[in-house]
Amino acid sequence: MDWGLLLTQLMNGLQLGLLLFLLASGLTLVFGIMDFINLSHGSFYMIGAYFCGSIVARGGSFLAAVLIALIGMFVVGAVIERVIARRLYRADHLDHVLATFGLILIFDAIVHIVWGPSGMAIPLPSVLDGQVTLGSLVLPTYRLVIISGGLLVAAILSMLVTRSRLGMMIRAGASNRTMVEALGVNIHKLFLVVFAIGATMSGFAGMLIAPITEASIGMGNDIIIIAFVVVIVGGIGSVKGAFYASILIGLIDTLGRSYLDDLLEIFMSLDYAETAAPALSAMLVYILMAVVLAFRPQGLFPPAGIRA
Amino acid sequence: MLDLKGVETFYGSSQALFGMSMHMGQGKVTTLIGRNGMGKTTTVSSIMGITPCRSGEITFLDSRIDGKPPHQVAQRGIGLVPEGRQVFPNLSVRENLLVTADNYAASKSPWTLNRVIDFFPELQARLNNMGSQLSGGEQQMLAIGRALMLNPLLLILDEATEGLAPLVRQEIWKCLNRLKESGMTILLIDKNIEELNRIADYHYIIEKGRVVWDGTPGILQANPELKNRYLGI
Amino acid sequence: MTRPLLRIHGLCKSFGGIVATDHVDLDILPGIIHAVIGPNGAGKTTLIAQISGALKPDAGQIEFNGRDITSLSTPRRAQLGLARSFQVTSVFLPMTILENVMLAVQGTAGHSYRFWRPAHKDPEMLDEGMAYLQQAGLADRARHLAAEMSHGEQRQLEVAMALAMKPRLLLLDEPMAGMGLEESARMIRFLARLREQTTILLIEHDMDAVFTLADTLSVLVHGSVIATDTVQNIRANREVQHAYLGEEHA
Amino acid sequence: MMAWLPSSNSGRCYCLLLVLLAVAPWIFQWADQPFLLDLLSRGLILAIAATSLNLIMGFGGMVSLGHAAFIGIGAYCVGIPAYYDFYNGWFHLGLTIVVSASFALLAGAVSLRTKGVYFIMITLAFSQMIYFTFVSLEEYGGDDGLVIYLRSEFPDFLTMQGPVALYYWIFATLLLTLFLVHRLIHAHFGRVIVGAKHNEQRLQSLGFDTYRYRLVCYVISGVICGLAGMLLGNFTGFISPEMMSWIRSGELIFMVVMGGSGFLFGPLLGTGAFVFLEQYLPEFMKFLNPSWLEYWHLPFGLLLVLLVLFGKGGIHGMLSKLDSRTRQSGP
Amino acid sequence: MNIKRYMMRVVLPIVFIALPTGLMAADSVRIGFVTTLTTPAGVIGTDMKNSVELALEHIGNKMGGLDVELIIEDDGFKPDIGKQKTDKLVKQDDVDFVTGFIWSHVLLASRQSALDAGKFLISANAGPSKMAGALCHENFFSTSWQNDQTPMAMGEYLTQQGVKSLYIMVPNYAAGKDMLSGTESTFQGEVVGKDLTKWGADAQLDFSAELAKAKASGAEGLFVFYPGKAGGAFLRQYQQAGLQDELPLYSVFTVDSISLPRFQDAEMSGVLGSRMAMFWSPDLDTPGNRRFVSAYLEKHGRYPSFYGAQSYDAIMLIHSAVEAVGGNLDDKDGIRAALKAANFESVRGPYTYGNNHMPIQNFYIREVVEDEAGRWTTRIVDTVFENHQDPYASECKM
Repeated sequence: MDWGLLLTQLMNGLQLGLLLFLLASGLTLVFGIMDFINLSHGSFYMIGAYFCGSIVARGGSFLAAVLIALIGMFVVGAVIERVIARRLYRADHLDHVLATFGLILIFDAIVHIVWGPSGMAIPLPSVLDGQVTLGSLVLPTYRLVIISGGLLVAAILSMLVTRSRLGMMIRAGASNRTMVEALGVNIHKLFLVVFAIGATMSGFAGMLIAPITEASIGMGNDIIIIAFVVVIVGGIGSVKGAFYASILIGLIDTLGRSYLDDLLEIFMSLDYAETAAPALSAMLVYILMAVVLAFRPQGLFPPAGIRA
Repeated sequence: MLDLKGVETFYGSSQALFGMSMHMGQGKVTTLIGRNGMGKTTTVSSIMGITPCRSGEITFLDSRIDGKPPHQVAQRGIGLVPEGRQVFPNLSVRENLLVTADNYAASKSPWTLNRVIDFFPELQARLNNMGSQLSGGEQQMLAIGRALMLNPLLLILDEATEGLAPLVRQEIWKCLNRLKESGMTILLIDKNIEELNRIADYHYIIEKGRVVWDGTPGILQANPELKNRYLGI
Repeated sequence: MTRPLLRIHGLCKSFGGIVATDHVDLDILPGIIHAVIGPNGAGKTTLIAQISGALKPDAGQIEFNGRDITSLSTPRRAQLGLARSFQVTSVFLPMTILENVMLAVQGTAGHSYRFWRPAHKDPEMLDEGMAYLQQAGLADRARHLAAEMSHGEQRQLEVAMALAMKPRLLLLDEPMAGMGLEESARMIRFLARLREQTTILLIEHDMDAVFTLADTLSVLVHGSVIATDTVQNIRANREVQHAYLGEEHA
Repeated sequence: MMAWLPSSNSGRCYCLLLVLLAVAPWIFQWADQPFLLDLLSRGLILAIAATSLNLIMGFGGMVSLGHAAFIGIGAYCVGIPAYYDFYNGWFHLGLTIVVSASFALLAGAVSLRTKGVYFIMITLAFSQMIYFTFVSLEEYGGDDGLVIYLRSEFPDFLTMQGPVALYYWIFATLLLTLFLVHRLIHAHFGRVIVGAKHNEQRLQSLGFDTYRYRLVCYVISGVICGLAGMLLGNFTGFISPEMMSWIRSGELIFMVVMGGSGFLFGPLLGTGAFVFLEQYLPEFMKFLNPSWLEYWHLPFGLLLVLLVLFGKGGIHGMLSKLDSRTRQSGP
Repeated sequence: MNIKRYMMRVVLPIVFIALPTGLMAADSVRIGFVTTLTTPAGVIGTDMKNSVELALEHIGNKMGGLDVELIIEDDGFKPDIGKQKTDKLVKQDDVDFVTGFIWSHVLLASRQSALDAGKFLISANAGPSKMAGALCHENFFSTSWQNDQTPMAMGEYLTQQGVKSLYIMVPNYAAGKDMLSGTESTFQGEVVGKDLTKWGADAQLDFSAELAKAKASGAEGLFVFYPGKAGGAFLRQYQQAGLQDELPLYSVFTVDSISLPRFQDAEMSGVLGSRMAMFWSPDLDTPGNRRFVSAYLEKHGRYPSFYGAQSYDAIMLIHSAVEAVGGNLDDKDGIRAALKAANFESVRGPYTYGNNHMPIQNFYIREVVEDEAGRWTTRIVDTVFENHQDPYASECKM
């Protein structure tokens, strides 16, 4: 066994998991607190990437671009909440799905009109574009940046949720919305902030990944389904659950892709293993979800005190 | 201070309040008594705006609050201790107290975390426990403390001692007496007539969503048949 | 002595740290109306849920008609003759009143894997459904949507549906909840007429109703039965007075 | 009386619609518009699939985000035998029914233990598994799909050959499906399904084992959707895993919701609108400005959002609203 | 009566549907062009559309004295929509030629609709093996290549260069597997590892795991096929993993003129010098190519891609055929013969058609370089195959 390779793969899994977490944490809060299914959450991921890319293209530094784009994402999230999402909270889940799918089409078309169809590559400062050597391991610097960025935001979010007054309100709102309101909290404002934070985190994930994969139309649509899987596996409304489920799914996906063919070769012919492995590794995430749902329908970490 | 005039409230198609009217004076303890399911909690929800009334008027400090959303009602200075306590189970005691704390009425001597703990010393040791880990009595103290942290002008307690052990009830009654002495206006709902008689300034008995009798504790005490007719077995 | 129709023995149920049912023993004799009263949070609804099978008890046994039903599912219990009404009205609002009752009739008629013939043209079910509506005084509105009924009528329909299952034991969870005075009176008259038809376990806050209807009364406080007796004896019971009106000094 | 049947005025309208569909081939022949028959054929196939989804979703409250898997299964039940030059239509039909029923039984038995959003996600999981399985089946074209050279062969009087014959196959299947669903939901069985959507607990207390009834309903729905897939395979002459991707399942949901979930004719209306927009919205954009063709998703998305915000009950809901308005104002 | 009002609701849309036919001119060459304009792949469709429009400009929008009417349709990257659009082009618009088609599955799904109606079907990109072999048809032509040819050229080149071991990464779909088998058929060294990555609606764009494996495998070269946006993502990560010095990159259909300006903006210098096989390059010195590339550069400010070149050729091929029959579109045999002759100034220079109507043409190795104006483009460095015919021609019974 090549332990160096395994370690690299673990890092890669961690990185994928953290990106998923950035997406899923907002999704799970919006889902858990407002009971709102937002398929267009992935569009924020795309818009974040394009915002950041345009600022870099206008000569901004990458770091400054991220900071400005984060503010932009908060505004975008707030506007969407105020104008559209708020009207939908009382509707049923099917209406959410339909309307937010419409939003996806709108966002994709707007990006197409504004930035053209060809996507956008985002240059990195040369400091981040190189590699770091750790003993026998050579890792892309930017991967480490993503991992530390993701962990940092996860830590900030965890601080926000567990320590701040806003976090208390969010948790209180998740367990008993009526009581929060009856104690003088403007629930509309709270929802707006939660939604905008979710949009910002999703946008941040887009900004982090864009220098690797480029910003492109529909980039969020590919990942949103996996993010929903994370939310379900982790337990709806649970940031902690989203974190563990993200890492779990990131690792399963990455390790499945890396080692499944070797594993299958033990049981079957090389040829068959080679074709079966990619299909099976693509399925792994869904198999995991089906198993979790069949045996633990509330997810792995259902948030305390949420009434069904 | 708080006036209800002809309040009618519905749950969907089912009417729960049939023209509730009552009046509460500043600094007084007023009670709502009646059997279960007669509309006490609905009255509270209507005042708070949780279940908005369909007709009638609710006036608090000379301004109408019917039709206002709950958070605005609370911000005008009404603190709610709901039926079943409803502390946030996933928040610690400290967080439960702090999460909605504010001083909407700009009180000169506002309630603080320390003051609440002085008032309910039992909570001191439990500050870092989750809401769900408290006993019923502790939860009730926490719920009262949480409402006090809003620095309300009016405190509403729905089923102040229900489901509590006798000794704990005593404790709660003592606290309520202290609150009354501090000049707090209180709307109190409970089943314990003896205790209510001791603390209250005025009683309202409701049945089937309307007031069927109102008067002072003295009169209620003097008329045991009232008690049996509307409350007893 | 007659054998009890329903025998509950040592039933326990707790949610997290809160004990909702604490070693409840209860015998319901056939042919009577047995009321259970108690303050809010005493565990009445939890008790009903366990009897009907919606909740699994942590410990204890439920025997119905001589058979241990503790581990049976709700539908199985219903088929054995245990019918219940719900505290929160739960009739099928988008269906007509008649369709609601017919669904209940259908439930006792064995399986419903009949895919083709319209149910509303089944003459037997139609007649049977109408009969129960007649009994509940709702026959003239049979073709109206349940959603168009008043709250009180919906509660009556709720009971009629339970009745349509031809139950041996009818569990009624606060049938009078949220009713006006006149509606309550009508419901009391309706329930009084059922006495000959079936055994009833009645949970109710409306004391007028309980005193008018009940043959036997059990008082549930803090998840346990503190007394079971006739109405007169219960009214005189000091312990019960305390539970209801508060104790002087415990 | 029956809330899910259209009120009489729109009921007449739907009858007229069915009559129009029955004579559509003649109309299109007379107007020399053979393409419209193709468009209509595809629309009606999707309407069958949407109607099957409506059975579990609209009437039974089981929202499945994996229904397109059955379309794929049905299509491959034609495609794989055809790959071995086996074109017997009865065999295709039987295979479709057996395979889609088995898959529905298996997936349903697990999925129906969950509710609501969890059910949505677990059906998605199953359809993704099927999707990736077919992607990896290289023998049958994998991702690139399979070409079906000939249509399923039936005796002469039932032939599928030729666009008009196939159209009538599709139309007949649609009629049968609509009729079946109509009878089903009014029969004893259907009362249980509809009741369980509104209050499952109540129904259990009435003595119904709702899980089993739902499972049977899910299997019926799966088989109907499989048949739609079989027709689609014959219609396109080409099948690929893409036709069972989750996006297709999502589109099926849109068709039902757009038309009016829980109404017999809702899916037909919704599919009609969907296919019409998919074909003519790009044309319309092109007509406005030739370079706007690639932006047709923008008005489409706007329509979806507006439909949710202002059009409660889908197209059927809006029609009924018009209905009651004309009834109020009319003589 | 209300019925009347309902009639109007039903009848009006039908009238609306029927309208477009009435608007069409009678005497013209009608060409239907099916491509992908929405979804992320829309960028390819746009490039093709630009080139088609350029070709029409160059011929003055006339063929054999007739006006040309171009009808562009968006297949939305879905086979059944592609088929529906083809049906519409064939049956409603009554086009004479159907062309375009980026994707193999869209082409396969649409094939029967066009050919059964007796139309000429000309692929401007997709080249699945079936259409070159068993499914070949007298009215089907390609102005691109058969899928296997380009990777075969790459494999051959690698063998010539003395590369002993190779790691292969392709997406897990049919074209990906074609590229894999094409390379393996001519590469004589050892394939030390291969990865088929997830493709489709939620395609995998993060190749970190695979790149780590490739690096650990100790191969001498890395062969990849990542079309569209996946190409950019792949190259980016290839560079970040620092592999350009250890594991030289050989690719097909991964780097093109659509992505190069983007890479340049993003300063991804790692892509400079990477080599790929292709039948064409913007610097190919033929009269047709000079005209096409310079006009495209002037109009759109960047080099055209091979998708564009093939589309330009598709129009030019049709042009040559319609000219040959003097605008007599009923002379199907004449048109077919003229198409088969490929007697036009192709951007790739002269080529011929095999029995299966796939081009027999040269394949080059091109390298990413910076041109005089500082733009990144590709330049031919070697010729691998001359007049290469695809391996499926023998399976074609024509």
